[in-house]
Amino acid sequence: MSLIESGAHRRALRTLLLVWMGLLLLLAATASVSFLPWKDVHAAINLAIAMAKALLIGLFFMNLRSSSTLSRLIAAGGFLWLALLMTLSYLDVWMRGVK
Amino acid sequence: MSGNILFPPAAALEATRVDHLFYFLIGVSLLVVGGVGVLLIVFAVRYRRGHHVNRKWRRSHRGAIEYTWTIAPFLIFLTFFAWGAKLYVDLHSPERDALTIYGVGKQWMWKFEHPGGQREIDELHVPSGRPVRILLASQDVIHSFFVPAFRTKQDAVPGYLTSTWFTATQRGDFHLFCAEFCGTQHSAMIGRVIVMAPEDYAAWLERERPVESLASRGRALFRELGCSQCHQSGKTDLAPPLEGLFGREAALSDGRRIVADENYLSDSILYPDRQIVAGYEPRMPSFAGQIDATQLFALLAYIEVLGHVSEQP
Amino acid sequence: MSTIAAPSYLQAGHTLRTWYATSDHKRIAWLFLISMTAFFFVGGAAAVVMRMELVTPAGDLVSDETYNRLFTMHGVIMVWFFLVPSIPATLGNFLVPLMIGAKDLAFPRLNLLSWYLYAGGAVFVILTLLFGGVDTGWTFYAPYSTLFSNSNVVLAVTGVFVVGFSSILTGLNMIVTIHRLRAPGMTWFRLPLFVWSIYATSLILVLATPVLAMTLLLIAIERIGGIGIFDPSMGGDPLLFQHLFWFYSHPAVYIMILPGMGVVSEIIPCFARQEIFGYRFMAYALLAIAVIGFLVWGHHMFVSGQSMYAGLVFSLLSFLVAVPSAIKVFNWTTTLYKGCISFTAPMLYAIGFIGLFALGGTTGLFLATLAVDVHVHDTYFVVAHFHYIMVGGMVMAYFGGLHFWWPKMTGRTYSERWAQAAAIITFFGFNLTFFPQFLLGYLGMPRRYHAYPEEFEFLNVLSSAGASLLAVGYLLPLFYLARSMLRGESAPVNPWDATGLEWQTSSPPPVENFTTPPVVTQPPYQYTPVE
Amino acid sequence: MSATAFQESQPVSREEPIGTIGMWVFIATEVLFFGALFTAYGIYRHAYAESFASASHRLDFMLGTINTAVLLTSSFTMALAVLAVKARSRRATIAALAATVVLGAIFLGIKGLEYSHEFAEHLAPWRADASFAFGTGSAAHQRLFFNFYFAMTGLHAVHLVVGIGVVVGVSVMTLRRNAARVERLVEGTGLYWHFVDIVWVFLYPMLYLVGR
Ligand code: HEA
Ligand code: HEA
Ligand code: HEC
Ligand code: CUA
Ligand SMILES: [Cu+2]
Repeated sequence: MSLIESGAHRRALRTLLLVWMGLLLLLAATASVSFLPWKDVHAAINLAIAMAKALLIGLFFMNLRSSSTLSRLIAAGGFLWLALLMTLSYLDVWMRGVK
Repeated sequence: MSGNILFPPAAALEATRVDHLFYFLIGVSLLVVGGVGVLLIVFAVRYRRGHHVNRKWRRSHRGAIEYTWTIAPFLIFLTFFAWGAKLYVDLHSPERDALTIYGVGKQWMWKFEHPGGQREIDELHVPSGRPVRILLASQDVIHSFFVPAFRTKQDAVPGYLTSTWFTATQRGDFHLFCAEFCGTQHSAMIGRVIVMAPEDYAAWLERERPVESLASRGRALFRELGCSQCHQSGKTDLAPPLEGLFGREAALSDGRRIVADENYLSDSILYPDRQIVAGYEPRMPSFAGQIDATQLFALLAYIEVLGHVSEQP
Repeated sequence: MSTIAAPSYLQAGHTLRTWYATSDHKRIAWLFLISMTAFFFVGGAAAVVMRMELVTPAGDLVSDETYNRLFTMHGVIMVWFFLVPSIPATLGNFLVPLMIGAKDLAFPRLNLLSWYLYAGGAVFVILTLLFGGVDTGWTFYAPYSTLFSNSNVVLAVTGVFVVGFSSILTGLNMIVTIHRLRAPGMTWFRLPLFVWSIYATSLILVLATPVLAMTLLLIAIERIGGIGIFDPSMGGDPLLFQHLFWFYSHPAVYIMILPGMGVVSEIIPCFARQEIFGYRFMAYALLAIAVIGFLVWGHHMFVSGQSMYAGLVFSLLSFLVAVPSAIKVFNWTTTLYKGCISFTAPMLYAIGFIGLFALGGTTGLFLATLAVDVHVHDTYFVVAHFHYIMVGGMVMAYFGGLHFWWPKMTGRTYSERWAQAAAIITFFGFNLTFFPQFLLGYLGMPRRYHAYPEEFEFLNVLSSAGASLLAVGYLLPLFYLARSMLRGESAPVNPWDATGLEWQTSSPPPVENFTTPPVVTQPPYQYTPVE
Repeated sequence: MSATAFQESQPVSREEPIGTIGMWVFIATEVLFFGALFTAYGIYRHAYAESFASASHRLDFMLGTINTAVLLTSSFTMALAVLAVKARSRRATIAALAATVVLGAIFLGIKGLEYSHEFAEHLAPWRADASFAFGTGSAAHQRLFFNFYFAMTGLHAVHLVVGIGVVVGVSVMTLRRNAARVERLVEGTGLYWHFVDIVWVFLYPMLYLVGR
């Protein structure tokens, strides 16, 4: 099978494997965060890990690493706009009680 | 000022202030947009096809022109913003000694309660010359308290409290509208605001005085609803005592400190787990959906009275 | 580049199937045009009944319940079934490939799917009408829409949900097309401003509409299953609904103006015989409006109980977004300077657009001014503001564009006289209808009122009188355009002597748009003002 | 890995196929579609932290974690399918696609198992009863959490079902046509599949790890 024959493919395959293992490691990490002390930062750690996972999937599985600038811009755009929605909505909700 | 076909009566301090801002906006807009309009017409006429005029034009300094009319409008807009913001902030900063009247929007009527317990429907009596704060709640959907003569408007939102305030200057009857669409009879949810001389208002209060004040109804409720089982004066084991709470800063378990105003109290009663008092378990049940807006106001009035009771150590 | 007589897209097949199963962007544009015109008149009929009701202070013509359903259906239909798709899905669909020198959109069959989704949404809206309408206002505010209304909210919301996906697909198609299918030499800064406007609009369509879809979905779920997200008794926050709704709907108002700006930017240079003033600023301004437009939604919530600080931020940003609009108005005006102006019907509409948009936009500034908005929020001042922009601006631009490209789309000419008359009647009818509403608003007449205090009667009568004139202005084109279609003289390739690739192919264009693939060597709008 | 070596198999022409761009735009809209719900969730998660935490403890942490692993693995096999189709290996492509479908189905199966427990415990919105309250916090807000849980995972599941359908369709086409002709399809489908996976990557901590 050419998949295994070509050297480039073997390397690509190895990258994917590594990424997959990385993802599972991150999953294990996030699942075990609850056993750590500092309860206040668990949510932040978990969010950061989720972002790392999403980044891995985006860069390697979705190939953003070697995509055109246009694709990257569009991919980033979606998240950027979501950030706008969240930021300004939360600005209201969290400042509502403040005098 | 009484109303005419262009302007409604201006019967409160705020009304005149808003009108002045409005005149300013109109003036500037007339200047700029009027100017643009005039140019539009002049160009259209002068450069119409078949009219022999000099059409040579070297478009030099183009960038400079464009930057000018990018920045200049923005500076003008900033003045609009600043003036509007100033008044808006004032509108959100009621004077400390304002008279608080409780208003409830309900499909399709306005109910008001004065601190003495006087109640009225679709009418609101207020004294002139004194800041009046209307604390608003809604029983069902969103309504909006709108008195054009005062240039004031505030939505009444189910689930939490909002407020607005004004100082009426002119005696008389003025329209009270519901400005937020609230269902079939939205346009019938109208009433009057009656601005009276302070003496007349006092007399009116006296005439309407009920047996019970708002706070004493609140006290009764406090017992009926079982609040007093946990909140006992001087005891801190089950729940924080509420004496001296109103107007003080409350320390929350997540480290925030919030001034215990009506909104905080209302949240504490309706959604206790939104803010948990430092040192306590979130054990208080939510009363959302169990008490109506009028009862909520009675409880608030009572807790407010407790606030003036001597500070417990 | 001249064209040899290839069969036009209109001759490419005459069976019904060649229309409803077509993937030709030009035919799909017609599918949209026809269905949207129908909805415009349905929405207009609702407005006519409303204006009749408002002639007298008492609510005597229709019941309060009916009135509420009328303005809701009017708003829903006019916004989602007429104005949002109006220019993008008709003129945009027809012209973008022509203007950039492409054979079709990037995804022709997706384009057809857009129309079917539109039609699917339309079915739900018609069902809503048949079952008695919906009474929440076009804004569907919770908790009224979720817990209290007993009208057909779920049906209506489903209709809008479905038509939203039509918007998204159109936007997606346009973005990819403009990025990837430009003819050789058609660089970004050689694009006609109309294409830029459709591009900016598409960004909004794609990024804002999904939020509306989710919001409406939540409304439907809440009504069916009681999910509690907007229900205060479960701890839900009604203002959250407003945030989500306006996150879509404020950008959506720019969906409803940017394409109009694009159309006007084509018409003005052509009939002033002059290059557009400040092309780059014009293009950047379109993008700036689209992007900054996402940051101002909270100006609809100044008295909603929103945090005061949020109010301040949203007000400031609202002024920021007005700057690029100001640039555009100034640049259009300057384009006329030392031009050689002929007052054809499209030009009359375009000039009308500038004036009415400037007025509507300026009153938008009044609304963005916090303390003033506190007074005029939810009054007829707001109603006047948005009709000035949406009807005085966008609908004018739409009619202008339709007349401008009519010869290209149909291959026929229309009666210039009648068209000029209609434009002028519309202009005066419009002002008579909506100017009094500014006064009503400042006087304090709340909107969505079925009956009102007597002192507002005079201005309301004026407004209703204007609406009848306006109706005439809108009905006229139906007749002379129909006549043109049936018996009009055939139009030359380039009747206005305009620049732009679309004017270089035959009228109407062949199926493949161009018989020889075009190559672009010039920036747009190379006009000279000498007679 | 050296850039040149990679290029032979995966032409880094900066111009992707037009369908890929289209898919990315579609994904951006999907981000905002789910994003609206996430925004809403964030507000209540912040306001009712206590209730959300105690409600979250009622979810099956074990099954949720396993499911995350399953879905991440399915993304991996999907990526393999793309690699295989680029190498023009039809058999490997189909094998990888089939694995993806199977993993997707396992995910749905586990999800269904969780749902059935939760139905039995009367946690679903329309079956919630008076005995809802557990742990600390308010019953109403715990219900709110569960409503979010069902709305978010439900919507995600719908996307996954669509994804499985598309992958099955693409596999059938791969069987019929040669690999070169389905390359873009596989790639586009892959993007969608990974996106659905990313949604879950966020749902997992947002739902299963609250207050842990
Ligand atoms: C196509 C539609 C469209 C457009 C383009 C706009 C454009 C703008 N709108 Fe409008 N708006 C609506 C449609 C639109 N609006 C609708 C439908 C509603 C009501 C929704 C509902 O509640 O049902 C609404 C409501 C609305 C509100 C809320 C009112 C309320 O409910 O209380 C506000 C408040 O800020 C506002 C502001 C603005 C501003 C600042 C702009 C700016 O973008 C305008 C910018 C343009 C200009 C400024 C004009 C040109 C500039 C010049 C000529 C420069 C010179 C001027 C000066 C120096 C003064 N709009
Ligand atoms: C988006 C586009 C759009 C357009 C084009 C229009 C067009 C018109 N609108 Fe619309 N309007 C809205 C969008 C639009 N509107 C929105 C979003 C609202 C807010 C809704 C809400 O509050 O929820 C609103 C609300 C609104 C109100 C306020 C209702 C209220 O708050 O109580 C009024 C009142 O005058 C009004 C009038 C008109 C008129 C006279 C026209 C005219 O321009 C219409 C002209 C068209 C015609 C006249 C058609 C001609 C057809 C015929 C003559 C056929 C007649 C047949 C029969 C009568 C059988 N509109
Ligand atoms: C089951 C016991 C219980 C009952 C019944 C109860 N509370 Fe509480 N309440 C508490 C506890 C415990 C707290 C502190 C933790 C918190 O903030 O949730 C509290 C906090 C409060 C606070 C905030 C106090 C502060 O210091 O900031 C107010 C106000 C309040 N309750 C009012 C009421 C009212 C009014 C009622 C009746 C309608 C009521 N409570 C019924 C237990 C109770
Ligand atoms: Cu109450 Cu409108
Ligand atoms: Cu807006």
